[in-house]
Amino acid sequence: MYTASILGVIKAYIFDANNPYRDKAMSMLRRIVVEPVFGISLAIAVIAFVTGAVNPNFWTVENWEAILRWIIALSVMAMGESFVLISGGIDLSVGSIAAASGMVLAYLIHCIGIPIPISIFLTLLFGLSIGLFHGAFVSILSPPFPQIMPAFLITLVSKIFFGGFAQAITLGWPIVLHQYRALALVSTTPILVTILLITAILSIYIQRFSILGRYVYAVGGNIDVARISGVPINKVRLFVYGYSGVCAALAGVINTSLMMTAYPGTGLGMELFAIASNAVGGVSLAGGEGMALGAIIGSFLIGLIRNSLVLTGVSPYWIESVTGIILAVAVVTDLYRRLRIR
Amino acid sequence: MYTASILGVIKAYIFDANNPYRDKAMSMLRRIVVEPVFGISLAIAVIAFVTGAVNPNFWTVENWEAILRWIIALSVMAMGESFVLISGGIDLSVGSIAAASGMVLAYLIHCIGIPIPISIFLTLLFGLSIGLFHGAFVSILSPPFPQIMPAFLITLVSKIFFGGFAQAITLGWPIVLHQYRALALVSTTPILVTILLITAILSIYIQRFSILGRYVYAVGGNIDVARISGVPINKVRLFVYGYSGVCAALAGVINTSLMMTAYPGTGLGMELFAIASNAVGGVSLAGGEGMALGAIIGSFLIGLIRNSLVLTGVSPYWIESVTGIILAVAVVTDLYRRLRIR
Amino acid sequence: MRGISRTTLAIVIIAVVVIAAVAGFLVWRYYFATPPKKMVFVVIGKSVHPYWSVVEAGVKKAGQELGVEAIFWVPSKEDVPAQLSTMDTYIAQNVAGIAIAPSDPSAATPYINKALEKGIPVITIDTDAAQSNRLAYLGTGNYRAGWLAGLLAWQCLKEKGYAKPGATVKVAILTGSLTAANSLERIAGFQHAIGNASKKDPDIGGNINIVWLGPYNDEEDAAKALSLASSVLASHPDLHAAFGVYAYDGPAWTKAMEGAGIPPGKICLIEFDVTPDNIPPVKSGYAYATVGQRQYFMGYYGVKLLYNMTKMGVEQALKNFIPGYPNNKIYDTGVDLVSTRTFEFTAPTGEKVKVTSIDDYRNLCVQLGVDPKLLLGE
Amino acid sequence: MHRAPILETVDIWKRFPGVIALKGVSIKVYENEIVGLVGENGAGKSTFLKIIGGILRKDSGKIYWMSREVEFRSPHEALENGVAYVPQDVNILGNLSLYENVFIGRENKSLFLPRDSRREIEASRKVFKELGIDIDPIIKGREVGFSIAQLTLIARAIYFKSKLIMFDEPTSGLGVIETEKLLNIMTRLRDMGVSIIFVSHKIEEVMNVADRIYVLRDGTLVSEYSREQFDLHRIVRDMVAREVKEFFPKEKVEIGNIIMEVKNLSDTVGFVKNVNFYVRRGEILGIYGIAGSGRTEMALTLIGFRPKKSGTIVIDGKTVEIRRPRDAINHGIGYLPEDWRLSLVLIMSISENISLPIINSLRVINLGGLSPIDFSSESKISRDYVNKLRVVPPDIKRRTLYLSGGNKQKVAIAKLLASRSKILILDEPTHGIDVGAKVEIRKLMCDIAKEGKAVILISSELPEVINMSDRILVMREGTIVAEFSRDEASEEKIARAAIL
Ligand SMILES: Nc1ncnc2c1ncn2[C@@H]1O[C@H](COP(=O)(O)OP(=O)(O)OP(=O)(O)O)[C@@H](O)[C@H]1O
Ligand SMILES: Nc1ncnc2c1ncn2[C@@H]1O[C@H](COP(=O)(O)OP(=O)(O)OP(=O)(O)O)[C@@H](O)[C@H]1O
Ligand SMILES: [Mg+2]
Ligand SMILES: [Mg+2]
Repeated sequence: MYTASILGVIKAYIFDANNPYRDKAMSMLRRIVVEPVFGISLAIAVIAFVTGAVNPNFWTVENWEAILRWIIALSVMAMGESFVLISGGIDLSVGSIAAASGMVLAYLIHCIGIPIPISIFLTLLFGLSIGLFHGAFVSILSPPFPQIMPAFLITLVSKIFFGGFAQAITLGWPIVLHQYRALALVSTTPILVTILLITAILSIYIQRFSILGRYVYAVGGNIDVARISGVPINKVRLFVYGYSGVCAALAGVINTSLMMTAYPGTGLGMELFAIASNAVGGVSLAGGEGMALGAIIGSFLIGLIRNSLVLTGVSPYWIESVTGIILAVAVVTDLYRRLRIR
Repeated sequence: MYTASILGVIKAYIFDANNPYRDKAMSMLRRIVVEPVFGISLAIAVIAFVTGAVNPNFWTVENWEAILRWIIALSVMAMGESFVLISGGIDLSVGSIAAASGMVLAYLIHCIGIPIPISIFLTLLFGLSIGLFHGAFVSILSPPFPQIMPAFLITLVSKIFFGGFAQAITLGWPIVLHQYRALALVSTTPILVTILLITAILSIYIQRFSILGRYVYAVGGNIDVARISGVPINKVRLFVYGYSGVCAALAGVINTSLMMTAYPGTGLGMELFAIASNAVGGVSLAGGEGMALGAIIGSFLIGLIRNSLVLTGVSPYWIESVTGIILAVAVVTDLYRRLRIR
Repeated sequence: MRGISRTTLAIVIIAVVVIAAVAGFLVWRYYFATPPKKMVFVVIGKSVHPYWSVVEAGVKKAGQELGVEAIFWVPSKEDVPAQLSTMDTYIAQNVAGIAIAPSDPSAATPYINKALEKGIPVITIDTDAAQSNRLAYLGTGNYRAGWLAGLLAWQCLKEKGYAKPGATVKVAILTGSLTAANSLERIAGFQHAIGNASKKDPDIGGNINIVWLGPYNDEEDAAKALSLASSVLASHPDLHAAFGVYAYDGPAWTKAMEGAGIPPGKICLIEFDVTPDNIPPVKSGYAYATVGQRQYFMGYYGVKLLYNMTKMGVEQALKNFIPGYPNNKIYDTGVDLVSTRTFEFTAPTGEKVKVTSIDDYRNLCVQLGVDPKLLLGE
Repeated sequence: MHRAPILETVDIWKRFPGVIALKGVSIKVYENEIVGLVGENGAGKSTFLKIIGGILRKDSGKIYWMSREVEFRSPHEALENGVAYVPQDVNILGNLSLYENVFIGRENKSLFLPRDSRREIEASRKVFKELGIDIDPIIKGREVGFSIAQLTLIARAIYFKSKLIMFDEPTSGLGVIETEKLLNIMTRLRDMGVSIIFVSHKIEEVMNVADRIYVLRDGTLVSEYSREQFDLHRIVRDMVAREVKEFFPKEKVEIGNIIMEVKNLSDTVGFVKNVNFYVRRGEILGIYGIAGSGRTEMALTLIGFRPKKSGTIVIDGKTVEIRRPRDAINHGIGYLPEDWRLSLVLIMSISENISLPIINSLRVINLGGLSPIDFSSESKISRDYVNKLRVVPPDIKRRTLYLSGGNKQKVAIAKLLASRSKILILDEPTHGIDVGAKVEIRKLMCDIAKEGKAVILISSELPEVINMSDRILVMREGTIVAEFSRDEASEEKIARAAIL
């Protein structure tokens, strides 16, 4: 029903030539959706088609719920990362922050006994403060250094530090949270979808429609020009790293809620997939280009590939390699297309 | 003895005021060694001093051999990576190439029965061809794209692919090579040191003294200007990725020889340390700056930290976190110093 | 001159998505009309590792014998979300039965229970998830295996005369993960066994100082394991005992000892797993023994048990298979302790511990239907 | 007297998304000849040269090089064939030394051989001297300013005497003296057998040295003049398709009281030493100096882009604290960098660039940083300025990266004007801009002054400084050494003050 009404709206826009908003809406649609998404959407469609042909269970609601459940944390993380990448930096710490946040959340709930909503809030604050620290460090050193250098170094250090920290607080043992029923609510499908939607809308709004977003692109495009044009470059960087930290912490909360256990290894190394989602989704690693939607699509592609390899029964030993090949094909198609548009 | 003679030469240069070459040599020394290395060397000295005070076993030959053994594969890999980074790209695949190379080497020796030297040669060729492929891919797409984008994507794909490939060829089983005594020669200390020296001298020569080296820096500094100036940018990129591939394969050979068994997991993830070694050693991730020596010093620092944390008896659960902190301090000192020089 | 206009692109995208969706739906309808083919059983392991390759062999064998589709799946490294998301996917597919070796038992619990609620029988193998409603557990606990390794280490320390009243004994542990449950349990078992034995031993009576070094984390990288082992030996040349928690850790210890010039037998090294790589250290005398789990049976019996559950009902199947059911829901697949010779000793804890020689172990393999070459090499 | 042409192009076409840059251009270049190529901004001059130099690929047409049909696929290949291009977008490699910038790509040796740094340093020192600059070629490219970078590129071209050198606006960032030297060198090179294509917006220069002039308009060749037929006004009319009579449309404006006073301004490294000056409402204050005299550094220090050691800035009688460019903007000081690389985010569109400094005020409702941008007024403002300055193509959604050099400069000016500051510092505002637009911009300067604002005009074009300013300051080695009122100023006096 929901789908039907959306389709209705789309139809009205596309086919009703008298609609005065049609052109505006179309151009907005183009700007938000079409541009960054075409090549990858094609890949997604092909994968879906092939998987569906091999294993009809692919098209069941349960399967799509399963796909969704496991990519939301990655999507959220990737959206946060997209801000940092667009601003011309990099955040390698998001995986470790997610891992540490999961442990912190469990610690607050289980060992200290703080109510769940407050614990979640404090956990997000934890992610925020790490992110702000990164932002401050980068701001102090750049300029004169190119942004990527201090960004890489400090977030690498954080990656190592918080990865270790997550292991160390419980000496590697997980914290079990099964008795805290309310926590499981976070990972029910409607709430997950709500989280995704809110984060996505907020991210897209900031990037495409707000002043802050314009500043983020300017800083990533050319930081000297941004500075001479009066852009508050340090505030911008505090914001992007802080946002990325919060998103990472949120991903940690989602992961913990999904498993109702805080396992210190969860999320470690996820930054690679977060960055890859962005790269696949057309966010330029050189800064200044791309958008959060690309990050979502990219992480969706990655999640879909995983699911489809399981469903088509590819040997687990070859799953990684096949993932590599599919990603390569998707990426090459997309780059080639963008090459022609340029 | 070897050390003594080098020291003698250095002493002659420094203290013999009548030596006409003294100034020249000193300025060259400064250019090659002191500039990029000071901050980190300080960190190294402090760590060595503290560790030696806590645990006198630190200064035993065995311990230094142990440090050396592990560092050499990383150094070699990091030197290869330094070329790619200086040229403004990134190579995320080196760890996986090392893993795959180890398996390929074992496969050639054990399953096909090719003589060891030829197998090693073929393995290096394997690394080379992967690297050349990366170089070609990047060259085709960049410009117009900023180099980092295709580089990140294709080497990420390779990282995933070859990581999986290493596991898949034997379904996760290691290949045991104990009977091939000659292979163990590769990892005897003198040979390892020779490998390190040769790679280092070759890398430093190319970067600092050859025409190609200048081109590498030019491509990393500003690829468009380099192109207009008549630099054969595609050849340069074929070279840097190829070199990086060969170095990674060499690291794989060293690892395999050290264990006399090819494990599919050995080397996976090492790219992070290879890149970190460069970042720590002053190689700019934005391209155009830095040198191979920095990569060696950086990997030495990383190896040393690991050794010293074991020797000083830091709780293994906190090793990661402490590593993070030490790295942070070293890096901040160094950045701060360079900030003042600028 | 933009090639295709953006609007065309938009229409093409929508068209492609719609076509894919419709086609997929049609195919699904087509399949839906035909009855399901083979039954599908899924066994989920922890990581790509020789250990799990042996489990896989058992799974495939059972699948062949029963004429069902037996899928074996592992993530490439220990990865809890990857494992659980895959399990979730299989649950969504309504497979006929699932056997899982949870990387994190408590994290897996919601998913095990969810599958059971949907009517999919679930058992655990290798690692138990005791708080969940899983129908049965097949395997020897890693804790138990670690415990036996600890008893072996204690026996060796006694033999070498390191364990004397008032002495200080240094024991180092090397592992591939500080978070994976199997590693944590093996280490806990190992440490508890030595601690227990030292207290219960009549000669010692707890009058001994045990220094624990580690567990050092090599992150499943054999080269890193070697470097850590070398560092440990360099800082503690007087090490008495060493434990390699993951398969390659034993060989890494051995290499490091060779490198440091330590003669075979000086340090009591206990390895884990039987792979071709674990045998040379035993043969050369560097390793006192290695601990092998009979993982083949976890895969083999796991699939058979799940199959029987679907054929004769859960209760009946379990009653036939597990002695002492329903009070006991655990089937012990057993542990082999492999060394150069066959012998038996009574541990201070009062247990009888049996150690088999490599040759006996080879015979045992043949007897149990496992290709010994797979485990022992040539 | 002429034999077969050394270079001949036949019907060259080049299309970019949204524009046709070249619509069938055919020219001939003979040996021992300087050919001038002039045209409005965006006429296609650079595109044409880039196609010959192997940087861009043509869509159709033929190029004959030494009577052989060729298509260079890379600048590398072009250089190997003796065709050198000196780009308009002055850019040298910041991470390499100046001498390396001179020699890179032209070592003509196998890649793995050692470089010959000593010889290269000596040789480049010599060419630099020949061009009249005394600079240590070891310093890094990023440490020198615009004009030294420009000269480095020129040094590179004249050291390797290629058969054909294409200069794309080489004099745009140079002062009179360097320009003079360069023109002399060009004639000398011609006499040595080198052919030259010379693109410039300073038509007089072209007429001075060229043997023939081609005029390009809107991608088509509109006329060709041989030396005897040169006539400034006809050439300009061919270029802009209308009559331009007055090149310096100075208007008399009532001068008010002091709006800004700068006292004791010094930077931390000594490029700016103790600068004192003031500027009044309605005044155009010219600042002249030779390359490296520190004018740009002074301006950058003033607005807080470079670190300041000392100095007080008084605006409207109040001492203000300026620690970063943002403060300067807030206090009403607008700065136009001498190099559009410092004023444009190239991957952003024209309108996004124009609105960047003022985007903060273009909001629908105030939510701080999260305020939504008022897109309609943003595009309205941009469109106004794009039309006013005649940016081509007038598509405000186009990325500035894809604009011609002069149009980039126009957008940079638009960006400054849009911020409606009360004190404007214009650093080389007209360089790279075609004659017609130059006049427009000079008119705009007068209009701004009429509004009671102040304009500080930093320029290396002496006639521009003299004809447009009410008062002229001369800088040398980082400080102000002379001041002239409009009446006492003459080219000779000013030049003497600048050099001595
Ligand atoms: N890479 C590109 N992509 C798209 N359009 C381009 C590109 N390069 C140039 N153009 C367009 O081609 C036209 C000609 O540009 P060109 O740079 O040749 O002008 P020009 O005569 O050199 O002008 P100027 O005097 O300003 O340097 C311009 O309209 C410009 O916008
Ligand atoms: N002859 C020289 N020797 C050494 N350094 C020089 C020389 N000429 C210029 N520089 C350096 O280059 C920088 C700027 O030079 P550039 O020629 O670009 O200045 P400009 O912008 O043309 O002139 P101005 O500084 O007067 O605006 C100066 O900071 C100066 O240090
Ligand atoms: Mg031009
Ligand atoms: Mg200047």
